[in-house]
Amino acid sequence: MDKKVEEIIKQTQLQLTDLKLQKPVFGGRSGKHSEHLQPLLDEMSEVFRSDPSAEW
Amino acid sequence: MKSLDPRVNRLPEIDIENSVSRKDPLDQLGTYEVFVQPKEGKPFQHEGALHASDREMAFVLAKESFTRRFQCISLFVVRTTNVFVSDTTEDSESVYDRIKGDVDKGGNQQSYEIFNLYKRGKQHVHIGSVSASSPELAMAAAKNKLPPSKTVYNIWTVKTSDIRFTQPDEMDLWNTLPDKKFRDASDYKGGDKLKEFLERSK
Amino acid sequence: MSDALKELIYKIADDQFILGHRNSEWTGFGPMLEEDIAFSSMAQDKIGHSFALYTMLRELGEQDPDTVAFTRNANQFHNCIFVELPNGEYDFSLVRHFLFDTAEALRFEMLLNSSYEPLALLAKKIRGELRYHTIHANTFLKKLGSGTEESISRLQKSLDYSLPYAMGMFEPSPYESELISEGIFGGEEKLREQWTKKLRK
Amino acid sequence: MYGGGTTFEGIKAEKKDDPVKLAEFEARIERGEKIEPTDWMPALYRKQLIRMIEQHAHSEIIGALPEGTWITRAPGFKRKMALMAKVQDEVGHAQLLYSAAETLGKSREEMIDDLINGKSKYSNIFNYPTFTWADCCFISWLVDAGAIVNQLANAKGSYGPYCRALDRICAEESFHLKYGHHCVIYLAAGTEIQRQMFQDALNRWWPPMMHFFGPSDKISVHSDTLMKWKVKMGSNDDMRNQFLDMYVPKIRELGFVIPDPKLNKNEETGRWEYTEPDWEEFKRVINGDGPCNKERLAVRRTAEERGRWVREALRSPKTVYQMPLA
Repeated sequence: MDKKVEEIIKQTQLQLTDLKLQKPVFGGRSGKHSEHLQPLLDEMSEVFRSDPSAEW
Repeated sequence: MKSLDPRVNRLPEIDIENSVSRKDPLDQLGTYEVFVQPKEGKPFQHEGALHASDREMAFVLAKESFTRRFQCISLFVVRTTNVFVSDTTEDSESVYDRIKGDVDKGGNQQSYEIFNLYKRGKQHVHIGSVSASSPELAMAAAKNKLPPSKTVYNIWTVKTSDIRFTQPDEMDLWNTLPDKKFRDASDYKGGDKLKEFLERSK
Repeated sequence: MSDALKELIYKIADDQFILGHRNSEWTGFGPMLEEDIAFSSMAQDKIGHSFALYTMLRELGEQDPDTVAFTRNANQFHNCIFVELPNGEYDFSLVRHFLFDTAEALRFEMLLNSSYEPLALLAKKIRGELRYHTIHANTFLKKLGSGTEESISRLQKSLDYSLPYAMGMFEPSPYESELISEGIFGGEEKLREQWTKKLRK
Repeated sequence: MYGGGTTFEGIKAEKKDDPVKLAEFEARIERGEKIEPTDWMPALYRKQLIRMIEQHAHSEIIGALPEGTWITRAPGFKRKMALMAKVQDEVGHAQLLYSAAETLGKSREEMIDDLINGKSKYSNIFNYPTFTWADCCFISWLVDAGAIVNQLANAKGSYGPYCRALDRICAEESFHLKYGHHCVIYLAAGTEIQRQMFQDALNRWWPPMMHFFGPSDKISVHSDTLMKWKVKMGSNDDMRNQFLDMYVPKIRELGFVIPDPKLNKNEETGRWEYTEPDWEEFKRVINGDGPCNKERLAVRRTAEERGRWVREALRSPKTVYQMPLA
């Protein structure tokens, strides 16, 4: 893991804004999620749930 | 577009009718040849070609295009334009018979890798390196220093410096390859389930 | 101690599982064939890592991996929000791959000497795979980050959009001190510092 | 992974080839040696091979879509990882086959443009929708099985790069077939819902499966030249019969009913008898008018368009396009 993110970004024309100014998006670790997760889980488990007694 | 594929339903609007106009110049990327060493002590063998922007990306993409399964301990790539190709012979004629083994008195000797084709339709195999002052003379050097034991139908030679080899600290890239059983038929034995079903439905 | 350990394993497993699932959506839809293949392999690696972690959880008394992964509801998942976001265009998926995998490789490097042996063994086993994920991410970031006007502006937009979510990867857990004192995991704070150091060098 | 149904429309002899070179070329094939890219070859040989390999590559990249429909819904870790690896292999096999065709002088991009613009064909069977998980399992098992019948035959063909690609593809596909069969065994041995789900899939997919090997020998354009040059390795009916020999017993063993009452092996002739497939539908689907043709090409065009900024950023004047060597 020698390549540092900064090292990589420095080799590009991308700017890295100051991380201290960023307001981290927390909540996921304690089960508070965005509106995207439940639809993802519903889609992923659709076949699994179509017949709960089944072995696929 | 209403599709049975949820991924397609999430695509940005895609028009059905419009066709693609031929782009000029083609945004086609350069071509690289890929060589793989399956096991310690076994020679590198040509596995195929891929398109990439440069040697580094060709190496990264080659790992998954050509070593997703079976065995690999090392891989290297070279740009197709940097591979020098001999005539191709057939039947019982070896291409080395067409090469004069004259002595290379040229200056600036460089290292070349040599690859032989022992059967049309099969893969070129790496047989060693020679030093020479030109690709043609590298093949002549191979004739003297690496005489083949069987008929050779085609020779490739590549300047060693044109090759992107696997680095020593990158060897662990293939550590888990043998564990990827889910990409192998052996992981899908349905025999017991079938037997149980057949007994049940008798 | 096992609650702290379970919470740690759950969040790493859920991160890998959800991001592996998201990235698998690109298979067959990639920008070019060779990258389609490489991106799919990394998605398979992530699903494989999550399976190994869910198997660890079963040894700690949780249900089997299929049940845990396929029947929980959103509020029972511990992944950071970053990984559940839709794929968007390839620039966002690449930037997420770069930011997430840089952190993940660091996380597993810290776990190499975890006092919980199964975690240390897993970290050792998948080190080569995580190395490939970072080499791949770095190669594409460098190339596209200095490619054309369009590729630079797309990556910049995605980088700015992603940073708050990326910081969300390091949300401190209620068991931070216990994990650190038990030598199980060096803690989110230390991980974030290393990651930021890498970003900020 | 998918071949078959290749249509060699109206093969007419090209302008006269040099008789001496032609004799050497044919003698080489007669001896069982492969043709390599640097060899002289008749114009018709090059043209038909590009068409055949190109159609096979397109069938792979489009074939990734009906199975890809279920990649986000595969039930359980074993199925999810297997399907991810299998659909990835289809993209991988397209990459190998485009490279093989490129050695004959057509660039990958021209081939993909011809696919998207409907100029170049691909296997009929991927123009049908995968309504359920069992449809996906049908493809993984039986469509793969059909493709392997074709590919094992083609691997003995005369063109080196195509044989090298097919050797690799057949080795990688042994996992596909076993995975597909494994899935269908679990459906057969499973609950009533699972059994019915596969029987419905079998009813939907049997007609396109019979089309898969191409028009029957009675009506298809038959070319001795392509057989002599080992471009075409067996008649469509030969391939179909091989498939039926190997897989009808396996389907019936699982207790499923194949939706063709006439399907039966004639023990004297050793050939299978069956209701004559509707070849009008086959032509319609091959030429763009199947249930999913428009969606497949639209999705492929979208993938190309959304990826253009990536390819253009990667393209550099230094690394110009070059035909692969082998």
